[in-house]
Amino acid sequence: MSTATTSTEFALTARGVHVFYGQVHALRGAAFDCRPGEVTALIGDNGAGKSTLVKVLSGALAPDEGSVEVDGRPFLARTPSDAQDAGIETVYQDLSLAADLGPVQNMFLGREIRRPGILGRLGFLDDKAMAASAVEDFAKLGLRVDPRRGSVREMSGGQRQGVAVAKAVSWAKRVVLLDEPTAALGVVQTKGVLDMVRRVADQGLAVVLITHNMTDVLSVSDRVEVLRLGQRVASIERRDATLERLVAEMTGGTAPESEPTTDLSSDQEDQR
Amino acid sequence: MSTATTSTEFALTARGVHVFYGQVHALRGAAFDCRPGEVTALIGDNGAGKSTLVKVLSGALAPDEGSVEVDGRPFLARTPSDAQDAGIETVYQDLSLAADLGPVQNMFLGREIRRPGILGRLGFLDDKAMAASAVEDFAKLGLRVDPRRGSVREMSGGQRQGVAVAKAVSWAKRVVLLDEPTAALGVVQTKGVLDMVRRVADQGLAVVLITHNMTDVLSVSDRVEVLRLGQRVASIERRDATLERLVAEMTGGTAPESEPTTDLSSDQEDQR
Amino acid sequence: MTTTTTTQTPASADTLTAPLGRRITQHPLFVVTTALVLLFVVFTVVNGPTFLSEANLRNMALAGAIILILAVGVTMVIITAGFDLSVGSVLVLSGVLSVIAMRAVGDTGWTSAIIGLLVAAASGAVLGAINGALVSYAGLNPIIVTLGTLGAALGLAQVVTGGPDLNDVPMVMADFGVARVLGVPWVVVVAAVIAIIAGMAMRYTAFGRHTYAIGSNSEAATRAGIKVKAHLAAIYMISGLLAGLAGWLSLAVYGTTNINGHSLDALSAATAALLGGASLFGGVGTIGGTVLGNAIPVVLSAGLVIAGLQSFWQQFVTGVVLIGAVYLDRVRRLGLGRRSPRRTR
Amino acid sequence: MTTTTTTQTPASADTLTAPLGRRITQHPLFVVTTALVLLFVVFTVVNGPTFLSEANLRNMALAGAIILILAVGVTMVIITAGFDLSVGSVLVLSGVLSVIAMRAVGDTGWTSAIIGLLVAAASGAVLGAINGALVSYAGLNPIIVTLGTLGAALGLAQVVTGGPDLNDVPMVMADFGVARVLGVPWVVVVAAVIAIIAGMAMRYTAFGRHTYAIGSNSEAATRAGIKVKAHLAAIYMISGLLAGLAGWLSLAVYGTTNINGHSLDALSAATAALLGGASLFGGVGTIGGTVLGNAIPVVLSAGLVIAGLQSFWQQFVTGVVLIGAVYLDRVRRLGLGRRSPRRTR
Amino acid sequence: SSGAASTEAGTVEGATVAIVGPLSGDPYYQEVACGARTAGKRLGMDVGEQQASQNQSQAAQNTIVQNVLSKSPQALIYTPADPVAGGLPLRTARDDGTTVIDVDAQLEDADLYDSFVASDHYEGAKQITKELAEMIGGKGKVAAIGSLPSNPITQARIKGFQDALKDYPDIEVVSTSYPDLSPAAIQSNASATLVKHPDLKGFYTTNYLNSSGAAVALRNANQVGKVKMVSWDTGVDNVKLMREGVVQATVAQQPFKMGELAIEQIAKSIKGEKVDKTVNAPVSILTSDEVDTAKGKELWYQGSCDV
Ligand SMILES: Nc1ncnc2c1ncn2[C@@H]1O[C@H](COP(=O)(O)OP(=O)(O)OP(=O)(O)O)[C@@H](O)[C@H]1O
Ligand SMILES: Nc1ncnc2c1ncn2[C@@H]1O[C@H](COP(=O)(O)OP(=O)(O)OP(=O)(O)O)[C@@H](O)[C@H]1O
Ligand SMILES: [Mg+2]
Ligand SMILES: [Mg+2]
Repeated sequence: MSTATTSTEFALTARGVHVFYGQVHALRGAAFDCRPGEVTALIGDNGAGKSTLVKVLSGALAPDEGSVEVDGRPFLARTPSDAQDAGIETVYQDLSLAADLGPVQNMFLGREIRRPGILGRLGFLDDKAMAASAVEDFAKLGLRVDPRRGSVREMSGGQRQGVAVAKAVSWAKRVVLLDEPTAALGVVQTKGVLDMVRRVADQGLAVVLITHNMTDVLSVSDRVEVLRLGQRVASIERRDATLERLVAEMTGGTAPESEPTTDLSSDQEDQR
Repeated sequence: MSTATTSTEFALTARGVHVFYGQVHALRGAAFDCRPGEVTALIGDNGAGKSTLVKVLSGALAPDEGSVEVDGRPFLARTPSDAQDAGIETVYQDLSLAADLGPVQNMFLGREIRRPGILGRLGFLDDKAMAASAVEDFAKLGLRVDPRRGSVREMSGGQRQGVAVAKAVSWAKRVVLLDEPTAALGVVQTKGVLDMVRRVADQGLAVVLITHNMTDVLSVSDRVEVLRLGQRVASIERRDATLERLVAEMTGGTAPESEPTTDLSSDQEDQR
Repeated sequence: MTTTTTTQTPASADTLTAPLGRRITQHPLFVVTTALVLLFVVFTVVNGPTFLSEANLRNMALAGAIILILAVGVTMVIITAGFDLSVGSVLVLSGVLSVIAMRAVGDTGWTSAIIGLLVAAASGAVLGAINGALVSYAGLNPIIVTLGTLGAALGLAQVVTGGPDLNDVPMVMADFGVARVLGVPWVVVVAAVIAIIAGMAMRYTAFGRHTYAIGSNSEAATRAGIKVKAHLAAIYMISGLLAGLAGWLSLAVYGTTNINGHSLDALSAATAALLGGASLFGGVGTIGGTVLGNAIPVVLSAGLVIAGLQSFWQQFVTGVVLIGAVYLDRVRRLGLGRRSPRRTR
Repeated sequence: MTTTTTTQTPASADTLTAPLGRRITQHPLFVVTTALVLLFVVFTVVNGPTFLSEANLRNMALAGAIILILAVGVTMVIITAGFDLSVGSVLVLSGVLSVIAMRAVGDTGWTSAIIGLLVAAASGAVLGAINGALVSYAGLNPIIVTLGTLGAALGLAQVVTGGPDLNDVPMVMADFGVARVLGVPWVVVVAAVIAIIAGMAMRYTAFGRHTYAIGSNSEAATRAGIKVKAHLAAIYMISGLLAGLAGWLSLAVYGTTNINGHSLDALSAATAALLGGASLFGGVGTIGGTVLGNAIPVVLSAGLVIAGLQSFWQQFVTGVVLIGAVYLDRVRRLGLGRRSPRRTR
Repeated sequence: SSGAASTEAGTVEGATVAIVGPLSGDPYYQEVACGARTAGKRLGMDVGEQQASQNQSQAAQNTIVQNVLSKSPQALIYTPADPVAGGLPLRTARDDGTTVIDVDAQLEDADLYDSFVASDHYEGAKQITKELAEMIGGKGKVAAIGSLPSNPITQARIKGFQDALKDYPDIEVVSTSYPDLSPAAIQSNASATLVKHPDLKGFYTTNYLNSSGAAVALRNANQVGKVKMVSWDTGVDNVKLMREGVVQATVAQQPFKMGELAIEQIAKSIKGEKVDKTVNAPVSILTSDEVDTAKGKELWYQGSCDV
């Protein structure tokens, strides 16, 4: 399960990241690392700050404090396009597709192929080329939904997730951040995405996978980073990971029972 | 894992249900059964029609054709309140919470407790009583998030899911329909919901659980109903269920490999 | 190679009760209140104590009272994520029908006036119910529907009168229009009572709760068993009813139907609601906010006239202040929540 | 006890190409087109062939041309889920500044006219850019912002002129206002060219694609790397620019600034967009739809005047037709999709 | 200019006349139309009426004029909203020989009409201002409230007011404002003026909307009769205000008469007789003392007509 391309060079690292939402202190000095050619699982309880961290890494959210490095050089994405220019692509937990546009249009949003010649310079789009390229990308990823059909609004949750994943994977050059990409997916589809995750990592990209499914974590990841209450509490190599250990790290106990039961909210400090 | 209260009387049955979305034929004569005191898992690929079936059973969507029976008597909920009056509560896949209201307000939405006396008859609400009752319900379900805090808009996905589940379970008298209630939940939280599902069923209610996690299906359910392309293709008792069999039924093959790989879309007929 | 970095779990930090200052600036009505106070201060400095004289306060209250009644209805509609452009026309048509009814009764006393009131209220409610039926049961875009009734009601008002304004209003009504209780004009009292009742209903009753729920997520409200369509229709009907009432009060105060003078009423009412914190996306807004929001243009206009600014400049300044108020509100919210990815507008 | 009911998997059923009739009724512009055709038929029957006379067609085209230019801009704004109430005032202020500039130039030929055109376009663009900056960079509610600039620009126009309309427009401009190409007034040609360019830009270019994406989900657009703020600001600027252009054309056609005659222009423009299928929630709408939607009130008004209907009835009928058109569209959509839980409005 | 192009040239009986006014619902324009229709009926003419529904929108009014003209009436009685733009749709009609009688608001291009029938707004304003000045004893503060400042009629009425006061150096004009046409705006404007100038002696208002709005301010300030007010027109509103003692005097125009005069000119034109280029409709001052006298009643606008 582990790969040959493991290196100690990090593709993306973050240190001391703080984010406030109004009065909620969502990230409290979070750290993060991932390596090229590896699948890094990012796990943590609900509300631990995983999605927030992903947004910081992908430039969708400016942290209040903290530094991010890409390939060892300081790089703080201020906008999503900064991150994209650096080769970092993201599937957000809330997907972020334009529901009125079609799958092809979403795949190429912001990076449209233009017509050749003068028309192209006027901004005219080459819809045919984009459709063809999308069909190819979908096929490559083993998706068989036709990307040319209708608008995203008319697709099922699973189909939408497919579009979002395809978009990220086909554009990424360095890092792919996947925030619960399989949450809405069926068994077969989930397997498809996990296989793809593996394949993408094998091509040398750094893949970051957020999921609540520990079986998937254990089966696909090379390393696991655990977030709790806005901080990294553990960073575990695959060979040292067991279900019990992961759960214990997430919930803050050494054994699941030694700690008061954690529940649907991990914002315990909010509970008075 | 199986329970003592298994009976052959069905709490809720559906036959020959057809639903069209415009030109999409989402349910094509679907059938469904569930028994009181049992957890019935409803599984199927993405786009199989599970959520659509739940909407029909809960009165949120009028089928184009088909019949539904509750406790053996014909009963077609025309509105969600019909279903609620019949003791059927639902957690929808898209949750359906009013984001601007708080958890307590959402829990009691449409069934608010009024003040005693004349003020109550004028429609004045007893917010204190509702808050107290919600706190109690949350505690009973093992949720420790404070239902009195802020608005749902400010909660994380997992926290929202907790509110929706608590709402359904605390009101249900006969049937609880749960459409992927654990999709956004962490490991511990998921375990909490599954335990609760078991407990609710043990109290004699019929619980219908939709999930893509076969491990959960095998661990918690008494019976499995499988939907494929808008029809019920199998209805399996727990003791006959294996991971391989479930996957085969969902994807339409007898063995996973004998069939062309199903992918993110199961609307194969849409793919030309 | 294992790198385990277990850090101390921060115990509790973020629900420390915020300092009082912050709690105040955090209040949704902070900016509109501040803006209003500021206007009072500036105008008192510029215009001297006359600005705070009883007469001027009374005038401003009177000037704002009728639009406030419309704004209460419009606020409720906006909270459902709808819109009501028709209130001005409904006011006019209700007034016209009311005068015609009173004329038919013939007497110039309270009998006539009360029948007029009932007719005005009923016509308003019927027009509102038509809006409501079209928006909720037929599912049409509320802006287009109420734009349609805006035109249709105004046209009808003129068809009925044959064109000119009507102004034979019973004496008692005209008296009522200037009468006062403890120095406060009756019309202002009526508007205040309406605002208070509506405010309480929205805040404390099931009716209000359901209204917010519908505006927040009408699908969720339906699934919670709320009769969303009937409720929506009722809200539009109430908006119409209030406009009808305002039509009668307007007759009492101005003594005429003023058919052509109300084309922008709906915008004024909506401005009050939006300044008061309502969102066109529904689910938020308060009647209290609307009361404050409604006061801003009124105070501004009175203050500028007293300051002797030319009327053209008044229009300009009013526009700028409007934008300034929402800008400040925006800055406040940014200071707090920094990012609310959706519904920033 | 095992009950396995394996049913035959339905092979394929739902993408059979829909029959032509259904494909036509399914087209988003079906109802507005039908309504328009129906109006033509009715009025030709009622008014006789005069209605289809070249003169009447030309009059109608002329009557709709200037609002169409505004409506093109407003449609683009609405597609971004915004709103622009200020276009009427921007038209007026641009016209006023343009006249003043031309007056300063002094000459009554094309030099002056073209300088006037540039000034009008520039002032429109500046006002639009102010709207855009406030809406996109400051993140303010577009309705309030443009309501503010509506008042501010109108006030400024009156401050500049001191009240009265200006009407010293170069001869060549007045000539241009009545000149025709192949029987079609130049103004109509200009409006058509603007609509075609805008329509192509929205449909075929990256600019248009990004506009739809922003209206559909601005968060998604941002995350896709689109410069959402700059784009939004540009859209409002274009709307202002078009209003400025319309101000100049209005001068050419009418020879006057007509300061008080444009308070409802924005509503007319928005009506055209909404009738043409745009949604206030953003993400949908087409320029073609707006062209058709804009024609409906124009044809209606011409037909009713020629039919000799009293003006009050016209207002009434226009309101009713407006509602009727959206109602039919709703019925059509229900016939197809039955339930689209969200965005029914 | 010559008679109509139609086959019935020369016969007044059956001649088609269209009326286009600037604002539906305004009693003044209603009265003009009444006069024209009554007179037209006497002569057997077919008189139709169209009013613009939106105040001051010359674009909307032009559309109406164009459409009215597309039915080729023999004559048009026309009150443009704008002196320049209002002339545009007439150009082709003039070529077709339609007789145009311009009423009340004068078109800038005199070639576009055969006859202009109107009150002298400037003179009327001077007279009523003099009346106001005498009422307040020739000294003190007065305020003017005008309607739309862009309208030439408002401009003439304000100009007349200002010029008349040149003879009264002790009278100070403390404000000249143009609030919106909404009652609330006018009321609040007048109220604020009263608050600022408690010693205000008089209001000059240029139409009945302004006097109605200011009346509310006076009533609420208990200044009815103490602060004098003069206005324009003798529609029901001003008549009521005079009876109440809120308005002391108003300019009585003769819109009904103007309608009759317009028809008279049309008849002349159709018959090929010489048409008077300018017809002055007399104005007079109606004071609150005379409002209910027989003489006064003659000056009231009827507000409706049976035709
Ligand atoms: N827009 C927001 N406004 C206010 N608070 C927020 C917002 N988004 C997230 N939070 C809060 O920040 C904390 C971290 O949220 P985040 O979404 O990053 O968690 P997560 O680890 O992704 O959880 P989940 O597993 O449920 O997706 C939570 O307490 C949440 O309530
Ligand atoms: N509102 C809608 N409009 C049009 N088509 C729809 C709509 N909702 C669902 N569909 C279609 O109906 C089919 C069944 O959808 P449904 O949501 O019931 O599937 P599901 O089994 O719940 O899938 P998932 O596991 O992805 O939640 C799909 O093909 C979907 O594209
Ligand atoms: Mg998350
Ligand atoms: Mg589903």
